[in-house]
Amino acid sequence: MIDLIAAHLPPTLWHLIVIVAQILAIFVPVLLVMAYLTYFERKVIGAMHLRKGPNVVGPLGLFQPFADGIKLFFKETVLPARSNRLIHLFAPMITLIVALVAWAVIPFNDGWVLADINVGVLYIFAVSSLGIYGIVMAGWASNSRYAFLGALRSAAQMVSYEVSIGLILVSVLLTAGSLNLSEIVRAQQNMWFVLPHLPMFVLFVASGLAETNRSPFDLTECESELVSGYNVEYSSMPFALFYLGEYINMLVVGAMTSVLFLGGWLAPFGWTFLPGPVWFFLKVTLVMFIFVWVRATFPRYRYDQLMRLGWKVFLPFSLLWLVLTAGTLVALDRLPGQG
Amino acid sequence: MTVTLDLLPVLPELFLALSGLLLVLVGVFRRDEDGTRTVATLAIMAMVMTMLLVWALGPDRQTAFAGLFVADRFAAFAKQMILVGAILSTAIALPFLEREQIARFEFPLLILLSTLGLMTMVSANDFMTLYMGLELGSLPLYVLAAYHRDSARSAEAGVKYFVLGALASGLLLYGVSLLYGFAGTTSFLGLARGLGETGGAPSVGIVVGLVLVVAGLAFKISAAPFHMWTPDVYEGAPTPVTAFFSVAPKIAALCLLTRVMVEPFGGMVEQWRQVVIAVALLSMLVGGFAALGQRNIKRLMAYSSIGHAGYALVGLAAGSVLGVQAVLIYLAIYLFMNIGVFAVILSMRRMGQMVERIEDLAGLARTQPAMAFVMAMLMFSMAGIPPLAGFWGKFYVFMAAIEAGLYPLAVLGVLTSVVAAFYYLRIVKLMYFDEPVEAFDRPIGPAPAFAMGLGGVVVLGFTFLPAPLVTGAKAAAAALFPAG
Amino acid sequence: MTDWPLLTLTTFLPLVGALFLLTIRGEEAVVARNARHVALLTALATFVLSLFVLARFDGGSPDFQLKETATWFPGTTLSYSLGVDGVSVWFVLLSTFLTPLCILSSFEAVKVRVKEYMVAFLVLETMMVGMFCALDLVLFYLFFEGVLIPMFIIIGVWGGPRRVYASFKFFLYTLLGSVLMLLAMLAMYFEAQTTDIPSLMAHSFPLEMQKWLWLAFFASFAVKVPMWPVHTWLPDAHVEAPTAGSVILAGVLLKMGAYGFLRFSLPMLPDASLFFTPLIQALSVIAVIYTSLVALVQDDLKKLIAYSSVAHMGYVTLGLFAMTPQGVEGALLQMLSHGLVSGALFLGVGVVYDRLHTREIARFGGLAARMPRYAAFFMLFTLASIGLPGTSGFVGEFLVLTGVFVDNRLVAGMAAVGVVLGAAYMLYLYRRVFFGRLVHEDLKLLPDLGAREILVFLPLAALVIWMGVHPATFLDPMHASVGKLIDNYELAKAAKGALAAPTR
Amino acid sequence: MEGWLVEYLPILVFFCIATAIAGLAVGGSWLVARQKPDAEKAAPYECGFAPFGDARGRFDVRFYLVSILFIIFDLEVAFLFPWAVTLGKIGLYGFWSMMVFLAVLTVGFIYEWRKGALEWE
Amino acid sequence: MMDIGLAHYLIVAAILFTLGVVGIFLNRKNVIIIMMSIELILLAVNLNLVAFSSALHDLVGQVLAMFVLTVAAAEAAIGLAIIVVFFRSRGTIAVEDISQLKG
Repeated sequence: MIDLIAAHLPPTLWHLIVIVAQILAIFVPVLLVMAYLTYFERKVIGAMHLRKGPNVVGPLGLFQPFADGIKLFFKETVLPARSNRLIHLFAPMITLIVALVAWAVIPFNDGWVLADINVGVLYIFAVSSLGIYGIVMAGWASNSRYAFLGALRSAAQMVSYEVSIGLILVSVLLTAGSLNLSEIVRAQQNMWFVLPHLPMFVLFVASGLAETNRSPFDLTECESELVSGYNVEYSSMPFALFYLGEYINMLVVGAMTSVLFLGGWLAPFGWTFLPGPVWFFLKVTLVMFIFVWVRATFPRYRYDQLMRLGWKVFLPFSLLWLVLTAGTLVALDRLPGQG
Repeated sequence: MTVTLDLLPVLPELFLALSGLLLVLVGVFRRDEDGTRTVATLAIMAMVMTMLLVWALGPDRQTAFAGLFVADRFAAFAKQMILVGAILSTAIALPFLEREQIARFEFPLLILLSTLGLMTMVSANDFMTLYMGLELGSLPLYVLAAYHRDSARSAEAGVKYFVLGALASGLLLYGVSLLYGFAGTTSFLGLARGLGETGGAPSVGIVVGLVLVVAGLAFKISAAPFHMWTPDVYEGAPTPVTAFFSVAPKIAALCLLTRVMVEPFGGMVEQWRQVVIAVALLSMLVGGFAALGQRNIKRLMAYSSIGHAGYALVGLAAGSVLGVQAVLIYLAIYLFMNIGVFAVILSMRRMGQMVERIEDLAGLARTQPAMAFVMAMLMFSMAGIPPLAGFWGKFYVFMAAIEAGLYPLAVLGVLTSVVAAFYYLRIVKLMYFDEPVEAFDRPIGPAPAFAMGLGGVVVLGFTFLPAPLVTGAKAAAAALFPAG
Repeated sequence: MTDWPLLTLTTFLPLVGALFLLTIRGEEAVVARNARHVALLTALATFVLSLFVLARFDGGSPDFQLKETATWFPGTTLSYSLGVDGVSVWFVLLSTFLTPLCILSSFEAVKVRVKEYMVAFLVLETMMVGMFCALDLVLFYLFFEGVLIPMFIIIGVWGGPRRVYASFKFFLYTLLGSVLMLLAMLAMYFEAQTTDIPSLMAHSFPLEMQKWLWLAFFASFAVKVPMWPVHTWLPDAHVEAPTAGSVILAGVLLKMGAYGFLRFSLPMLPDASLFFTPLIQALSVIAVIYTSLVALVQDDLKKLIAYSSVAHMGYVTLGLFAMTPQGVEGALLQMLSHGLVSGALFLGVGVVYDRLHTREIARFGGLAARMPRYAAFFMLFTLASIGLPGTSGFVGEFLVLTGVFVDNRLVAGMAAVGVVLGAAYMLYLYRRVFFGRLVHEDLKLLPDLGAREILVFLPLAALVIWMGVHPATFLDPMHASVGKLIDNYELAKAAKGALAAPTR
Repeated sequence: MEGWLVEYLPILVFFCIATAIAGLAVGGSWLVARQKPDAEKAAPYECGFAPFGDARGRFDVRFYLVSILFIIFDLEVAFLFPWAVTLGKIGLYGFWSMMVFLAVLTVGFIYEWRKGALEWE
Repeated sequence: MMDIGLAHYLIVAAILFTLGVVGIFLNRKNVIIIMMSIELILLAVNLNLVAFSSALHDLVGQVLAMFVLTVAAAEAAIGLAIIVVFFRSRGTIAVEDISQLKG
């Protein structure tokens, strides 16, 4: 049937249709997972706080995310006076778009990847940096002091941690010898990188928290000081898009952590009874659990502490680790792709 | 993959770079008051050592980094000039900075790093090296221009210099990209070979690229019509910075321009000569006429330096060994004259305040006769009056122009030099003919006094002992012309 | 003494003195006194040295003598080479002779910044002597232009009220002319591949090039001589310069231009010189007549003498370009004579200026009664200026007119008109200053010449008379050199004629 | 279209779809929900104060500092990426070149540290 | 689909370059815009270099592009710093206010 259709359509168009189908196959699960990530977060934190979390809408509160979404959809879109309307509306869209397109290169299984480009790491790195634009634009366009300050803080924080993320990535790349995410996963066939690069794993997750403005680094939206920061002037669907974008970004970080350190779709201990995508999903869930767990446990950092941690601890440490890695690999003659 | 480490030709640059890095650490870990002085002294020592290394490398042409970098006599000559300029301007800067209370150890470091870039630039054998050297030389200069953070004029100078400097690099780079595209290489030798094969009819892309490269470099040497930034930056930047600006980068860029014109584009003399002549003429005119109305001595020196760039370009326009030799001689003499003049300008302080109107020099011959005498000699020399050194610079460039048959250029050149002589004379007139105003603060300090003395000695003594410079410049110039 | 580099010593001795002066320090009055004496001694020593030059000079030979050569600018033919012939030796002497007189005369006149004044004067002397000795094109230019610096300072610092204007005008006019000459020199260098003056004299340049070169040289020398219409800097410079400055200006610097014509234009560019002779003659005649008329209406002593200089230099250029032995020798003698006479006249003006601080002719009158010695000297120099037989002026003017008459009668006739006019303005001047009634009260108290002033005037007067009575002393050593010059000139003319006839 | 660009086609399509979805969400909500702005509602939030002036005034220079530092270090990372994946091919020469580069960078880093550029206070 | 050849890249680069240059000279408002124009020029250069590099099958262009990138960043950093200094001393970064020094 599919072959039949394929045969009757111009090849380019068919190609496009396949792509769209693939995209939807990524898109829908990601959105779903994201929706339930919010639920998961509330439930887990609830459990840690010895309370129930959402439990009214649907069985066990399972429809809560949809209820939130629908509510937001029907709210009035408030456009603050003296704001720059176009940019004000574009900002959340950008946040969401870049969060989404990052998924284009994530391998869910061997060969299950939308665009198997040879510079996947760079792509992710680039796309995630673009997220800052959404935030800065939001803060600037709102023309509100809190939003502006929140956006600035957020931007500074994100760029600070982006540097150490970059250095951590390089350590991994040295060991993997490729920028292609699938290749990186395959390079972990014998040993997940979490073992040799354990400190980097910790740093990466911590930086990921900072990068996604998650607690304990959620200074951009700290409710007490900045009344939720750059998105203070947002309501309705634009706000929802920010929200979506942030959670999808969390998932991206989770996916990246799995791919870079936890062996992606690879099964641990040879437990291949579960298919690759499931392992992948479990690993992302694990990282998400850590995220939530951290949020429930740690107090918020002060901004100067945050910056000091980024520049004075993470950056030199990851740099040192990079040199050590490269030195060891060169000394032991174990570089990938040698000869 | 085997890569031979051919680092010997780069030794002076490596040494300087290493010293720079060490000095950063020295400066940053030394928190006491004397940090600036220590770092400046060490920086000067490092640069002196570099001069020795450049000298020790010997006269042979050697390349490094797979032909990207070349150390030959021409480069060595240019480097020595750059280093002398840097050393002297660092030395005369120190007392100024301390009195203005803007002494920070970054100042000598920035000069050192810029010098490193400029040295790399004159050793470029490829447009990549050229660009890297140019930028490494320029970036510290942008900072230096805005070095006096609390002065609005300095900040403005920084902005202007930065914007136009960056624009210039942009133009140059665009030209380089076109050259690369149409010639298929960025190497000077490769370009020369490629252009040699096409034989006299280069493609439009190459001509456009060449023009853009020339325009970019003309910015750096502050030649008209790309000189707009010069007066403002010279006036706004702190005086020691201006002193440095007026010598090292200018000399380096002119040497570089010479190399670029002669080495890769040696076969296109007819094409670029028109451009160089036009630029030289305009510079001489601007340098001559625009300076007439200036009242600020730093602005005056800016126009003067534009004019001098024009004269040096006259030598380049000849495109011969003699022409290149003339450029080098001109620059060497210009270096000492300018540093001397700036040493005088740096000594223009009255009751702790810097003064920079040219009227402030009035009657200097009465209050500080020695300084006035040196300044007068420097002014006559800049005007090109024999038997002072400045005359010989002009003599050589015009000699080259006449040899190449560029009679109209030479005639217009000497005529503008008469115009320029007027404003140099005006300073002599102020110092000698006018009634003295209040005397400048004393003491001057050993370094500026030394720089003045050196300027005076060179200006007066060159006529008596020209051989070392002339032969050195000739050998350096010959290094650019492999055949002859 | 024979193998000493005499010319180098003569040239640079004043410079050494100047350097020594720079080291003098102390009380201002003491410094001034010491500076005066050191400068005078140096200048006298130089004069003595130059007498040795004259003594060693062989008047019978037309060649350059006492030659000294040393390498200078490697890679070019530029060399440090000095030498004198029958023409230049006299100018060397004129310079070394006038300088001590100038210094002596400024003992009282210059009261401020004496040290600097003396330094400037000694440097000036080095430049002048060096220029007359130079046998290398560029070396010549070096000294020729180098004169500007000390002269600029002398006029500008110690000059009159409009000194700034005058000094700038002097400097820029002269510079403008000479930069073109520099280019011409460079062009000659590349054409002939040498900068050696004797070699260049032997080289024959293509005609078209000669014309351009000649014009470039003309630009410089005409300003320096000065020829009408580029003479306007001269009255200003003379009026504003201090007395000694005027003396040197009139006595030596003006000769530099004429010397240049003689050294470069005529021997090196004979064809072009021939071609442009009418131009020179026209300008000279205008200079002679026009400036004489202008001199008649002057009411400033110095200005009047300045204009008379322009007129006298007109004869010189006329004589030179007549290119006859009498003309050239007459021009040379006229230059020497004018150097002495105009120098003396300026010194004479300086005498009254020092006493009254004015140069307005109307402020004087009847001085003869009050200052007889002064009047006598002044009379002598006035007559010499007019060209009375028995004085130096007569010989020069007479020879020039004879020489020109051979060449071109019309020009000679018009030049003769100038002689009459010259007599008119000089005598008119003398009458206004020295005769008549002594009306101005302050004049009645004027002292006559002091011993020092007489010491200044006496040698000048002696020489003026010597030159007038026995010109052969001066003319004989010139014959050989001038003869060679004219021979070469005629040769070139003939060669060109021979060459031109068949081809063009 | 050249071959290697084909790999990026899905990304382009993905981008278009994501844009469409985001646009639809915002646009749909705008159409469906009741829009009734008033002056008070549209005023920027100021913790109970009436908003005054333009909120985009000057802000702390430290943010500039961070951005400048970021540019420098991010570029360093840009250099490290290609180096890291080809280290096996470029050998010791490549390794030591990068070490020199990192050493220079470290000197700069130490300078910043000592100069207090990394302090937020 | 349309074939995208070297000429297209060059034209785009030329347009960018022109925009940058024109932007510098026509902009009367803000220094930051000038900086952006400069970046635009460098972008054009890089586009040129990479396009040529690919067309010539020669890596030098890309290497140079890397260098340009680095230097552009350093330049931007320094430019920003200078503008901050200027702003602190003058309280404005409007282009027409950069006029204290005139000649």
